[in-house]
Amino acid sequence: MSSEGERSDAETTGGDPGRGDAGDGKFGRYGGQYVPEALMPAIGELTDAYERYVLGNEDGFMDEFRRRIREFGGRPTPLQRADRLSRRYDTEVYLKREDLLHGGAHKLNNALGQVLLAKYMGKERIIAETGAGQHGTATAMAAAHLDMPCEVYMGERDINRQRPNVFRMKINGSAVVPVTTGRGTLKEAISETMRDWATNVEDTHYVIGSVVGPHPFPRMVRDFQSVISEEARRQSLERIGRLPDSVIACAGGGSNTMGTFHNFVDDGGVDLLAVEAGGSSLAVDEAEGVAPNSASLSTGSEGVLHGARTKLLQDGDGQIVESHSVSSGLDYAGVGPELAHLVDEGRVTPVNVDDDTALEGFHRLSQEEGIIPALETAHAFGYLHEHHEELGEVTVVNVSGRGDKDLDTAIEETAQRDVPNAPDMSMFEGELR
Amino acid sequence: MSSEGERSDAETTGGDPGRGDAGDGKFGRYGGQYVPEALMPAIGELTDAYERYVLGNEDGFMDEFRRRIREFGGRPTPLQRADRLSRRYDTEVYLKREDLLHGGAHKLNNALGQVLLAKYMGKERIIAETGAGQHGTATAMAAAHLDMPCEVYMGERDINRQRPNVFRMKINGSAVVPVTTGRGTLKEAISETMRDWATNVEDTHYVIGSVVGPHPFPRMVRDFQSVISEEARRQSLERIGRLPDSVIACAGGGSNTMGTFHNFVDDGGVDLLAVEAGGSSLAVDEAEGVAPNSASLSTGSEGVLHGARTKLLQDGDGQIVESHSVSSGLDYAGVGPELAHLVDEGRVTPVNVDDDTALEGFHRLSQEEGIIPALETAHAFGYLHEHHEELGEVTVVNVSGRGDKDLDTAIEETAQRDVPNAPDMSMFEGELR
Amino acid sequence: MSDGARSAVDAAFADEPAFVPYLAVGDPDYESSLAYVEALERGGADVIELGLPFSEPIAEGPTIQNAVVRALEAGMTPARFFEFVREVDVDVPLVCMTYYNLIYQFGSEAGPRPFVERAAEVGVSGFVVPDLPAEEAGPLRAACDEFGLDFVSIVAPTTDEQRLETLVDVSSGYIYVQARLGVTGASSSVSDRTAESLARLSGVDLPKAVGFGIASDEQAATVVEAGADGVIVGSALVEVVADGHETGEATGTTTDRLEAKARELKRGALEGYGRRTPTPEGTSD
Amino acid sequence: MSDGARSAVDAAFADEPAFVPYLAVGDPDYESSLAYVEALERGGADVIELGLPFSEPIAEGPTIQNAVVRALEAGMTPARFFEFVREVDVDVPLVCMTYYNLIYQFGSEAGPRPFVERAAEVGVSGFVVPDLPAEEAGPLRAACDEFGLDFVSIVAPTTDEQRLETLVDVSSGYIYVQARLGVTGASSSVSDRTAESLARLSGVDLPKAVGFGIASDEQAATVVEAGADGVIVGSALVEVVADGHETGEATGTTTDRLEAKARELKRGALEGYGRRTPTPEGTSD
Ligand SMILES: Cc1ncc(COP(=O)(O)O)c(C=O)c1O
Ligand SMILES: Cc1ncc(COP(=O)(O)O)c(C=O)c1O
Repeated sequence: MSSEGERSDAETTGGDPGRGDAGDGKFGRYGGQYVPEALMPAIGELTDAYERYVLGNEDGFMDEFRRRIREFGGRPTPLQRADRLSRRYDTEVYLKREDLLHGGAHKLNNALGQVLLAKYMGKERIIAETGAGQHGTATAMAAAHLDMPCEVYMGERDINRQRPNVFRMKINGSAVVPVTTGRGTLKEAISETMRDWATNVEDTHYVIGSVVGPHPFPRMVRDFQSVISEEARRQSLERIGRLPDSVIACAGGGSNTMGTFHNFVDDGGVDLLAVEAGGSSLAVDEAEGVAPNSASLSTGSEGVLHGARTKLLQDGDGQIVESHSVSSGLDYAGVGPELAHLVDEGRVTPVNVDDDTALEGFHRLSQEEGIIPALETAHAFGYLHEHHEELGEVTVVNVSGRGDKDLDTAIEETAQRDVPNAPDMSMFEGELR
Repeated sequence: MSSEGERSDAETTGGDPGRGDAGDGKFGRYGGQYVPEALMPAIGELTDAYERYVLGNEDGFMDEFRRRIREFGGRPTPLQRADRLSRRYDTEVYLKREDLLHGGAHKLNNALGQVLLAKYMGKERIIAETGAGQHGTATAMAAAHLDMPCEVYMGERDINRQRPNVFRMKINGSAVVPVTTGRGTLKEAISETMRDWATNVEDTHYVIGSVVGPHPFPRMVRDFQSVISEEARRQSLERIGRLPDSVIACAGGGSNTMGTFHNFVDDGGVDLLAVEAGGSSLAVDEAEGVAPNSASLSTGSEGVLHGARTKLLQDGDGQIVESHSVSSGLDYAGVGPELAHLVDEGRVTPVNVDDDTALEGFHRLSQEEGIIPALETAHAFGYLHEHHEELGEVTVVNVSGRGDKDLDTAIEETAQRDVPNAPDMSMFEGELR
Repeated sequence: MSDGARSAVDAAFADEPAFVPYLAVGDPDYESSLAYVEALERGGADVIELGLPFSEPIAEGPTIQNAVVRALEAGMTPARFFEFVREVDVDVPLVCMTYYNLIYQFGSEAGPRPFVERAAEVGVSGFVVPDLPAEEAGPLRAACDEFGLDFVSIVAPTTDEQRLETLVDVSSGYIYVQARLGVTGASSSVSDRTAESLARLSGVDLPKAVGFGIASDEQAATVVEAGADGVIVGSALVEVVADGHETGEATGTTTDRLEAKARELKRGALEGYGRRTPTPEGTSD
Repeated sequence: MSDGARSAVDAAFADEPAFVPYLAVGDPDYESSLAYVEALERGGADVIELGLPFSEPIAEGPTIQNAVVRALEAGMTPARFFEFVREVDVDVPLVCMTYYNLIYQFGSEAGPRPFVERAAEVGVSGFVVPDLPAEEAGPLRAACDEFGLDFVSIVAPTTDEQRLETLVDVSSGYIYVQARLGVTGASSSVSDRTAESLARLSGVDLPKAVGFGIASDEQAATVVEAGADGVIVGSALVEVVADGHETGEATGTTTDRLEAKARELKRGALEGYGRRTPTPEGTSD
């Protein structure tokens, strides 16, 4: 057998090329299980549990999940018409209000699902990584709710950018472990959590926070998050009597993105737009190993990171570069393999907006709709603003999270730029931390 | 006619002694309209609008309100079984999750209702007072949502205790006006907002944040808030197949309280418990004019404040004393007249817990249920902890709001005391603002 | 209102436009306050409004709010207020201006009667209660009737015809015509709405005194010229007290300045009267 | 694995227990690193694992992580790594330890082939890739076969019988027996699980080298006594380099200490071999 043949077999095919629903953990050329051998049995065990409990509803797992995400989480979240944005853009804009989920972001859908699964699997300890702190707080809440000890790894820099979320995790009874390697952001926190997992894999479940990592995480996280599009699709039909022309979601790892898109993938007439963080520029500084953006779908290339083959921000050698975004939660050099695949297939359109436009979007939604979005979410509204004319008659935007965690950052970042619609914060001049 | 007779006529009777549903603004001996003449026409106009739009659903007002509070606000909020508390207390504990309402507290029910009403009335400007900042943020959100300019008065001390909420209001496009008189808390903010209203009454609506103030505010705010008990009662029947034995809500002005109690008032078998802030002590220091608590139902006496006759914290002369509570939102010397009346009637039982017990309740709900409550709400859980044996088989507790706004305060106040279940915050030693 | 015999307060407006100054009693302390109130009489006061400080003065602007805080901090109470009224050496009628809760709480029996009784004993002639609209005034009005005191109502620019009637019905002594919307406080111009209000009240057989924002002789003159039977001045006088207090001025000096300011305002009122068209309409009877 | 002829790597385990040291190439700089690797051979190395630094070393503990950061900051790249292998003056087989993305990205054609081809050219004998489990190893294994390099698999304490088979199937050179769970890093005791793993592998016709946490001669001895054919030591050696770097020690001095440490470990391995029960089971054929 020629090695060439074998390479292209194993590395570029496999899986259902359409929606990646096959069980082998591949989405076209992406996905897989690139993890240390020590983790493989745990991943096998998890895959088994995923298939039985999540896909097979064994022991009524999914019933319990759905009940808890409804009662504890506050589902369904509304699909709200954005009156003022609809007027401004002369198009129907609807908001899927994941910001109303307990904890303030879509992250709980996944965190609750995984912590519950860990319980069904008999695990005794939860670990998680977090960037913006949203996945960490969601996991801490779910762990408290389900009585599981929990430790959350978080980059030191993110700890400083997202202090309220750090407080919340600690108040919920979780330990927060600062990660000081590298630049101290999400990428390093993931590596560190993998190390913990490799050490304590027998009694510990690692709750990955997005549709990334080795199989079965990308599929499993997507399945927990797909309740977003399940509801949004039904609500569209009920509320508007039709499907939207466009669905927009921001994309970091891509979990709110996949959750918002999943049930629309088969609806060919619905455009799916994944808005990445354009940061300050789309260029990569190879010498410094820095990409001043987090737009791996738009500008990245294929590679292997954190357990999966996917699109990455890397230099020519394959070293992962430091990503950047004004929003911690998008500040990641990779993206979920299924999303990378859907982009390659042309089903999802990757777009991006820069930090400035995201801040404008942040202030616009706050002032015009009375909803302060997370800075991650704000990217979707930055895109809506710039491209509303191309979106057709009805657009659904996923409000992936609320901005309470971002108040200080948003104010500081706004003060450093010329944001046309910035509010007057003069009352606090010189007083910001 | 003897003056004696006239006094007792006008001052101690009137209204429906049962539920205070009469249109004269009296609840037994409480209520009324004790405001400057300049405001009387506006109050008349408001009463008229309340009767037409709210009670009469004219122009479909209530339909629009209900649609908006559903889509924008996220109603219905869940009634969730608290598994770990139920186990701990060996009784069924259910949580009414108002913390999941947009903005993070029940306050939006009222704020959205009033801002919408102001729009129907043709008003052009919204003003509001705020203590914890929750009513201010709710009003700012509603004003942004409905495109109304908004100014919020807030005591300087509260501004410092609740900075995140100040940021939120400003980011939502509202102006925040610091009130420097007195101790700079809610009481002074209300006085100052009344002054603004007296000046700008013709084009301005004053969105009062609780079931206080002159008629029609106590009834109107209660009506907007009573969606809480409308849902909770229905959810109890659906979820548990019966009504609860006890319903618990914290009480500051009493809006979440009345909202949670209203539809249970006629259910004689349901105990209604209003938990006030016991602060550091129930005693009043007359010389200093300070009550180190906010327990006006438990320890106050009849008097007239901010437009209504009700129970107050006052000295022997009738001067209002400075109240205190670890939670800004309960830190008020008065209480809604209807609640005072229901207490006199024996229908509502006033109880209280002190600051320490509230902090314990705060940490308990956070750690055991994964819900960080507002410090106001935490009082209800402090009471639940201390009196769970007396509550019967099924208890519903209203989670009036989430604690994101209180993180700094809770951590600081916890550090100053010996709270048995305080989390380890050592990672932040010496770093707190 | 009681027909027939007019009260001492009402009578004070009979001959010429009355000057009705206001001070917060006990600001900045009891003794100085006595001297200040007496200075007002020397300066030409026809009726004096004595403010009994309440902790939540919702109808006052910053100037009077601060005065209230000073007075409360210096120990002013209803009991001390009554002592003050008994002790102060003035001959003009004294009207007590305060908020309803203090009236309601006084004495062992709940309700306004004990307060009114005591006020009558010490020589108070009437009441202005800014947070007590006509609808809620029944009990206080009844007690006033019982003890022969006046109940002065405030008419606001927003008061409509219908309310005007109710209001006038429960009033005696004089009608307090609020010159503009808002709270108390000196301002630089007299609102157009003052004239409107006076016109609407022209048929009412009670003196009309205009207050809120009158700070100078010229403003006093304008108001009287427009038909007012009197001018009520509070903040402009309280400012003199506040100035004196803040600069550490001797009480005597402040007293003199207060008397001078009062004189200026009274003179303004008289000038305005002189400027009226031949048949002045505002003077009653 | 290829049957028949055994590779140079495999052969290095033939006579006595092998000492397999690891260093991150380019730590703290290219030149020093050359000297350090050469010192390992002098110290008794039978095979040397050369770490090609990757920015996300998820299987490494803090000691090696820091080494990787130092090496990257000093400019280490795959191209420089290949130069290094060509330049370093040692005779024992060299195994490249790195993460899959670097292997995958190298060269103009995507996939591992160009990297393996170049590695073969410069004299690399095999690969250890911690983030490449057997399931994903096909393409790399194929390239190794093509260019005659070994592919070393890691067996973890958690590896079950079934996986063990798959794993052994794709392996050549030696089996890397992970002594305990967790990441690389020196530790003070050798886990019971090491013995278990060795027992499970006893039937496998490949040398078993134990690594993760071996830091002293005594630990090396224990492991070999338990049946290991070799000991892999990384962090304990990297610590010598780190110490030297942090204290500003002369490269020569660090080189000497490194050689001494290597000697200690090799001696330990030999001692453990001597302690074995008469018929040692672990040595293959
Ligand atoms: C509110 C919010 N939106 C989006 C994201 C990005 O993650 P994902 O792309 O997985 O949805 C985050 C991550 O923290 C987040 O907090
Ligand atoms: C969360 C929360 N609960 C309760 C209260 C007390 O107000 P009320 O008694 O009107 O519900 C407040 C007031 O700010 C609040 O923010």
